[in-house]
Amino acid sequence: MVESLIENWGFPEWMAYLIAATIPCVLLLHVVAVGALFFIWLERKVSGRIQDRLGPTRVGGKYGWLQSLADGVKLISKEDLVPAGADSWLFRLAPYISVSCCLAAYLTIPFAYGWVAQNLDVAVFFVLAILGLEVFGVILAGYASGSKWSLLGGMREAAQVVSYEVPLGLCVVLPVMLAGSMNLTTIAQVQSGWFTSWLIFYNPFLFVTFWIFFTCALASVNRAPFDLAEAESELVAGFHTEYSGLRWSLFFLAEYGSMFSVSALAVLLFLGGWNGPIPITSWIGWTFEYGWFWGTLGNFVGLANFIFKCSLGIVLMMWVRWTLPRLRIDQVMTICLKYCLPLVCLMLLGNLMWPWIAGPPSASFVQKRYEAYQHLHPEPTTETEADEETTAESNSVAISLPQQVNEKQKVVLTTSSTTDSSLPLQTN
Amino acid sequence: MFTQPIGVAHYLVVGAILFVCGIVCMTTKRNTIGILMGVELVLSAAILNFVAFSQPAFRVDQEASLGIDGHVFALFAIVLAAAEAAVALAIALNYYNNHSTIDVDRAQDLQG
Amino acid sequence: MTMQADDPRLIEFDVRTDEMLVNMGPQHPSTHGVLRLVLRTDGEIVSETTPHIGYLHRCAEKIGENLTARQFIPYTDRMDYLAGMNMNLGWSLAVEKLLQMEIPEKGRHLRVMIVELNRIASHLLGMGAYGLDLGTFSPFLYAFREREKILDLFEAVCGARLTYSYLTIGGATHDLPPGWLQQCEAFLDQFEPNIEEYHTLLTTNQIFVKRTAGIGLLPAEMAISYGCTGPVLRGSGVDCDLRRDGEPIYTRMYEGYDFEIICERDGHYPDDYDYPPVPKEAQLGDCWHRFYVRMLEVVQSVSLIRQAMDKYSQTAGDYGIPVRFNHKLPAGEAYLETESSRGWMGFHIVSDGTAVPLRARARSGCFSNLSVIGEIGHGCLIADIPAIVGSLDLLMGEIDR
Amino acid sequence: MNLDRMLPLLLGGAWLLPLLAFAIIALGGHYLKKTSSQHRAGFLSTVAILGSFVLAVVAFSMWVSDQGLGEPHHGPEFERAQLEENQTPIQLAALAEEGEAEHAHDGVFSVSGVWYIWAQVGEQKFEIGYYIDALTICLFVMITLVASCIHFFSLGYLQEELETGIKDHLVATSAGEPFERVGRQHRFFQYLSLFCFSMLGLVLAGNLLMVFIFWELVGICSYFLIGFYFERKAAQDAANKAFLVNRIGDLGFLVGIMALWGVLGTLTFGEMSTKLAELAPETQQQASPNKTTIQAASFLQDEEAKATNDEETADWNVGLLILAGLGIFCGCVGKSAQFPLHVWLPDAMEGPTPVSALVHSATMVAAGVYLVARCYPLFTEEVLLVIAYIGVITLLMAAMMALVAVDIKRVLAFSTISQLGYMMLALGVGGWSAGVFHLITHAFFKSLLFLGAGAVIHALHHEQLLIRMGGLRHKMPWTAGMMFVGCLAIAGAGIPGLDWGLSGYFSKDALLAQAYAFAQVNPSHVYLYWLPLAGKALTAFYIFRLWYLTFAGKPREKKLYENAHEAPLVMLIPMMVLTYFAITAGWQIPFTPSSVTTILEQALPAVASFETPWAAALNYPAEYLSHQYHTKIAWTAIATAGTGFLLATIFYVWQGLRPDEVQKQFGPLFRFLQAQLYLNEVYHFLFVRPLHGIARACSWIDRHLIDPFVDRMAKGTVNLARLEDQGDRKLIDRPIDWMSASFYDLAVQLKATQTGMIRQYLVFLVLGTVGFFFIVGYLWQL
Amino acid sequence: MDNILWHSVFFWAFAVITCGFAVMVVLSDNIVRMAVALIFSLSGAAGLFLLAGADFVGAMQLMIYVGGTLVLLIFGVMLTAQGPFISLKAGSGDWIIAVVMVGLSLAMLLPMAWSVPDWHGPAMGASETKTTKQTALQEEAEADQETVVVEHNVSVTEIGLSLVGVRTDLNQEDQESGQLPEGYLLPFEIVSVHLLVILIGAAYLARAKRPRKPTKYP
Repeated sequence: MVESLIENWGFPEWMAYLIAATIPCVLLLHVVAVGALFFIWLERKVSGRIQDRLGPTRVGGKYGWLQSLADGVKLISKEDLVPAGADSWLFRLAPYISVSCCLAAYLTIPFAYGWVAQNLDVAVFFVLAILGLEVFGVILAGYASGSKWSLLGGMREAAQVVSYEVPLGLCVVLPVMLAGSMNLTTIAQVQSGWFTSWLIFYNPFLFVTFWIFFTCALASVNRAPFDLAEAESELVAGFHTEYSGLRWSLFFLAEYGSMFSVSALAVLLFLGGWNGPIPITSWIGWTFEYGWFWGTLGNFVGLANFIFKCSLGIVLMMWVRWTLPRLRIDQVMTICLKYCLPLVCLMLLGNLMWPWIAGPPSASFVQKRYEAYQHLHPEPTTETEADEETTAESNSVAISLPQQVNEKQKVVLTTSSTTDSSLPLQTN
Repeated sequence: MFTQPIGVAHYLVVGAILFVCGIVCMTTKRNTIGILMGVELVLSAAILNFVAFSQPAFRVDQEASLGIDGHVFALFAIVLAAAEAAVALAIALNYYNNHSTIDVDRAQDLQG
Repeated sequence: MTMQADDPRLIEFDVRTDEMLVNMGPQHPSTHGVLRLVLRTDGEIVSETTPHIGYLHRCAEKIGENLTARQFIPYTDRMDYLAGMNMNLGWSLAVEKLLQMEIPEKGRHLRVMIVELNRIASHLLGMGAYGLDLGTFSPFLYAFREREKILDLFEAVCGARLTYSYLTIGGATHDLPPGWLQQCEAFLDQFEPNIEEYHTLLTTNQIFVKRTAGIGLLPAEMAISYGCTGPVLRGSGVDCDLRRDGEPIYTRMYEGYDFEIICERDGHYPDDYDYPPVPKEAQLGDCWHRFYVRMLEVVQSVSLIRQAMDKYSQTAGDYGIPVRFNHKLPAGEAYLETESSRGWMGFHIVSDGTAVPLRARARSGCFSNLSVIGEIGHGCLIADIPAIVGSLDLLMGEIDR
Repeated sequence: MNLDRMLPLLLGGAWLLPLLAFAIIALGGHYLKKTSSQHRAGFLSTVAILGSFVLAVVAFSMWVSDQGLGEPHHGPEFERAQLEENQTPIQLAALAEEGEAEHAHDGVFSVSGVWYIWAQVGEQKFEIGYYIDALTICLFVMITLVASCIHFFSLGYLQEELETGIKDHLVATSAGEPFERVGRQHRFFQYLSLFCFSMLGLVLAGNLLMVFIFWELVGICSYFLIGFYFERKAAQDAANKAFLVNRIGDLGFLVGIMALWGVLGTLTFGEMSTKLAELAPETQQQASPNKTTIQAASFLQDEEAKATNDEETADWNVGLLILAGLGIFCGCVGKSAQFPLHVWLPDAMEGPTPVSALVHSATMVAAGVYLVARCYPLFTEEVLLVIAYIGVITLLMAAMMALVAVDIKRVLAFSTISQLGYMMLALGVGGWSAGVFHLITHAFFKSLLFLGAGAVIHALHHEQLLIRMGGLRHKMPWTAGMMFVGCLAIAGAGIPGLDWGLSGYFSKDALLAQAYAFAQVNPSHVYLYWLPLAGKALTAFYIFRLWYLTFAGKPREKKLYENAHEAPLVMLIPMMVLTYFAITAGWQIPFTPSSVTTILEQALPAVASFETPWAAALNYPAEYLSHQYHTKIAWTAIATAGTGFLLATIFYVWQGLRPDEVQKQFGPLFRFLQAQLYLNEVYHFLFVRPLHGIARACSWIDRHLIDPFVDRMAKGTVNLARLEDQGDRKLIDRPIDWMSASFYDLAVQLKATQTGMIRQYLVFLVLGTVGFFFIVGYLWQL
Repeated sequence: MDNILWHSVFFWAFAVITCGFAVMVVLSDNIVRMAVALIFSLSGAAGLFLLAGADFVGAMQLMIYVGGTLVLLIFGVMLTAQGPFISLKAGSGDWIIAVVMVGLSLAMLLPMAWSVPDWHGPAMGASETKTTKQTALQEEAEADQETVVVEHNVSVTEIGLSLVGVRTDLNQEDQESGQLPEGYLLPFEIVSVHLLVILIGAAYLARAKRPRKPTKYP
């Protein structure tokens, strides 16, 4: 992207970088904001349907689709008061921490092949880390608003974080293990083709892991049975009792944003990312082999797939929210620590044993993985010979991924001394 | 300032400042948790230096950089710092539990 | 009830945090009406609960001393505003007892029908609110859907949806409108299958069971000693229902009706209702059982209404013409208790011969039910308090009067 | 029947039964000691000794059936003897040599063996063994017989010991009235059984060491028995005296044993004779019993055949042998109360009479004689001569003392000493079988006399003085009669013509005959015949004096006489048994030519006496040579005995001579004899006083020389210690204290830095590191 | 103006954040404010790591350090910061010592940091330096530059493999010759066991002290 900018539009280098950085940010921001609005409306509709009622109908047209806009306007107009006993500085800061963390998580999520803000090697790990930070916002809000109820809410949030983060982290390990790298793009590429190649159907362990991942994700987003932090019936409204107006809406935005990012992560890891159930794009040739234009077309289809799956995930969350009663804090902790964690460990073990049970992975899968890896680390030959004397002929990139590394086989591990981690965003 | 490339020295300066802040925090704060924060600062300064030394692009002769060793050391440092914080906090809470005070100066029992 | 050491739910507090006095204040969303609970908590664990009442006091009884018997009926409505009909019945029966007045049989069947309908409505709202306390919003809406239909029926009968003051001394203000029975019949027919839905929604819902089973355990002897009545008492396994063991003037209403008191006798409930089995975590006297008794009473009331409708339609005679407003009360006093949806509603009238009673006192079932909260409301988590309060099905109107 | 197996068993059994009785009584504890059941102890020990007697008799019968009763030894030599009846002594000596040369006697038959080796040093084994020959068998029978009779007698005699609350008039308590004590008959029988065991053991012993052990045991038993009434002062002194004097004798015995062991290298009897033969190989060892002289000359003039060193050892051996002989005899002197060491026996009469009867007449005192008999081959001529002379002196001295003794038991004691003198004389002059035969007969009639005296004392309630008795024959006819037989026996009454007499007659006659033969052969020692003859007269006199004073005449003390009564049957029966043996001991066994003497002769040892340079050649006539003088001697003996008898009757029956007048005439002699030749005082003067003197000297040295020296040494060390303490305190402690104090102060100052405030520590830490870096950083370049 | 190096820009930005909040931690009295400042400071440090090309370490810092340790600290603050302990004022004497210490140590550290010329920055001669942000294509543009900065960024797989013991980043010969150490398998195992022990210890220290006999209510 940067080079094309420099060449086509003749921007100075630093300007080019600046633009190249801002475009993804703006795009992502829109995705989150619009997504939040849409999903708020969707939630009202879905809960209405669940509760045998219509949900918003009158506001803005046929299906009350402007309802969330109305809410937004209401919230903006509301008075933004800071309670007396509150620690004003922290009180104001808390919502911004939450929102920023939630938005930061989108940095490494690929919406389609190549459409990713920063194709980090440690993408999955990065998303988890950022999700972990979000809890600070809630805790600070809970503490800063001075009232006992909000402090209790904050503490519950902290307790909940401690309990869900471990199983969540472990669930993520399984697909990463199979895909061979933490880069989300690679993981998605590995799942291309029929929906059977999705990792969720790869082996039964992964299927169960998906549902555990989903439960822990629910807990991390404070939704439904795990929404202890802002349990109306007990703690009035938990940590955001004292918030009103725009600050409260920021929290709301953060909640929906992280809801979307979590389901995006789920989709990418388990449900094949932007690959549709049926590989139509490859059939009709909309892939990058046939050129950049067709590739982008294929990407659009992928984007649609991705968005649709994420929204399915969110609907699933809503559905769970409006049916199940809330769990108690100790029950939440027992579920996460005493049930999910051991189960995930078992699944991890199962997954490790899978090649032993059901034989080595299918050739196509290995081929896809190899290709995906290639994309990340292009052959040195195509790369400009930066440094002759270092790349001895004998080096050949034949890394067989760690999973297959076992003592018995003598692994010839050679690597090119020069690898470039930056994504060949601008291949061709 | 923004045009000059960054070298290891810059990182060392930041590391030094962090280190000094950590030391001062440890010596001046009377709250045990405050002291723990000081410790965290000092440790992060150390890790910063590791990372700085491991990046070949920051120095003149590229080969002298620590390369992957720096990363691995930083990893180990982070992990152990976390563990250490856990133990330190456990001790602090125990002290608080038994003496119902978090003030370090009141913990003078082991004086000469 | 003290928490035994090996009770799994006993959360060992480790770091000695200070005790915190928290106000689950009058305007708390989960306290039905305006009950204020002062919780002494230590972290999440509640060590002591003290209820404060009186926020909804309208000194109805004092006013009762300046009104004649029939003029006092609307005030009884506003005591337990979810079961207004039962209150009217209670007051009117007390006065009739003072007057030694007998109302015709048709009136009695009418009263049974109306009262049981009102009981169903009250239980439905109790169930919905309880679901809300535990965090699910949907059951509340389902409950209101049914309750709306009943209120329509009542509207048809006495023109009001909440404060009816329909049953008065001597019978009812006016007879059932024609075609009402058919509407009621239709309601009952479509209501019965829905009960199955509520069970799946809440009673057997695993999270609901986890949140209520074994919580707020109220042993039978404590329930009796604190004077709990109604579903709370029956939830603890005490087989006592005024409709059967009450005073003759009241039980005569229910003569000829075959109904069995809903209570867990030696390990199982009366088996003429198809009801979901008791989960193994639930112990007798805990929140789950109280909730479960109310759900079964709804089914019982449906069968009672059906019988009442048949009897009403078969018996001839007037529906019990009410006495005049300034009807003179004989000197003396009378006290009568009736089985309202939330417990025994007792009315005590002292009159010196004039139309205006000297003293019109109401004894509320919810009041004694609430007094138990101090006993069973400690040693548990904050999240359990709403569950316990909800299970007691309190109504501040009746308590504060 | 094989003797080798049966004899040791039988005799061993007989020997151990009394020990068993002793053990049971001693360990029987309260069961036997209770006054009500004390009589059981008596029955037990009596049964035990009867058992031993039965076993001894069985053994004797087996011995006799196997070895026969032995014939008198005058066989072919006898005829030859008749031939040379009237030849001169020198021819007699020659005849002896030829006899000897002609046929070698086939050695003494004996059964010996070892039961248990209790110690072994090198190849020298100390064992418990037995050496049984005819002598042992006879002595066994004699001892068990006499002991049985005395056991029965003492059952009766110590009757009052059974009750409690016995008043002992001889012991005065502080308050003056007689001392009251509980009866202890069980203890008497306990010691009696122990005594019998040790006596039988002594006789049975297989080697000298074992003999010595039982020698000591016997001494202890006599100490216990003498000191039975240990409350009495006299009894205590007598017991001590007896024991001490015996010990002196035993000392000599021990020296003798050591010397003997030095010479022969072995102590067992069996091997001793063989070893003797080896020591004198070339001397024609006179195997035949009748020739005892060994040509010492040939032995001494060792021609060139022997190496020179053999020569010295030969002299040296003989000297040692003599010493051994004398040592052993010294033991016998002590035990059998011979001349120098006889003083304890008269005092030993303090013990109860049965003790005196058994221990101090028949057995223990005879042990000495038995020992001499057993070790006969060892004695050289000199030693035998010494034995003879000691015997003569003792018999004369004792006899004279017996004349003047007034206590009935003392008279008998002196008579025992003189009879022992006779036995030693017999052995001294080579009359082996005569001496031993006299030992046996003396045992019978002396124990009879003692039991009689016991019956008299018992009857007169512990009155022992002769001068207060008299005329008891009416009260105690049986006792009187039996004692008269005893007196006759001891006097040696008999009819030489018919060769019939009491046992004493035969034994004393053989004895005198041997003495006469010896005197004939060795004219220089003629006194060895005349003095015993005179003694015989004295014996007769004092024994009949005794009898007359007690039984004849009128009772001198009316009161005593009234309540005298005949002794009960349990006391009379044993006296009757003893009387029978006193009479028949000397007779020939009907239908056989043998008698007790022939049986004894089976055990005659082959004499191997050595010719020693000191003594002139002494000829020891063989015993059978002495038979020829038998009849002549008999008549002289009877004559002397008769004179003695007459003299006594004159004095006491016919009151011809009044004893008190005679006393006045022979006043000084009478007093001299009365006081036992002042020997006690002499000993006291010779031994006791010097000893006390030495003791005082030693204590003086100890007190005045050694103690001061030691005290001064102690004071010196104390002063030294004090000095050293001062030095330590001043020189060493002070500097060290100073150093520790200074360190302590330094530490206190340093302590101030430990404020306990963590934050200050941290400040120090940082400043320290920064300082360090500054120094390293900047000073480094300089 | 000449080319703005975004890398430097971001570096200074994050540096300012980190140091600024570090100073704020020192200066503020309220323990909760200190905690928040610490969070921002360490997040800034994580940013610096990313800028130094250590993606994995940066993510680890964010996740473990900020996400884990600081939540722990927040817990500690919440549990103890009741009433008087929220803001414990340190005596003025301490501040003076602190200032002296700061002066001294900075005076030592800073010159030391700048003492080694090698550390000042990449290829002194080159006007431009490559940062991880600039891709390989960039070099063609500056082909004329005499020294070419070979940008080497450590990828996660390499770190992962080295932890397991296979050093893919070093060329083969050195490894065979044995001078260079193999991977970090042993330290990796030791750290895992070490962690286990520490956490058990911490859990034990802070475990619930169950009252010997159950009181009427906890």
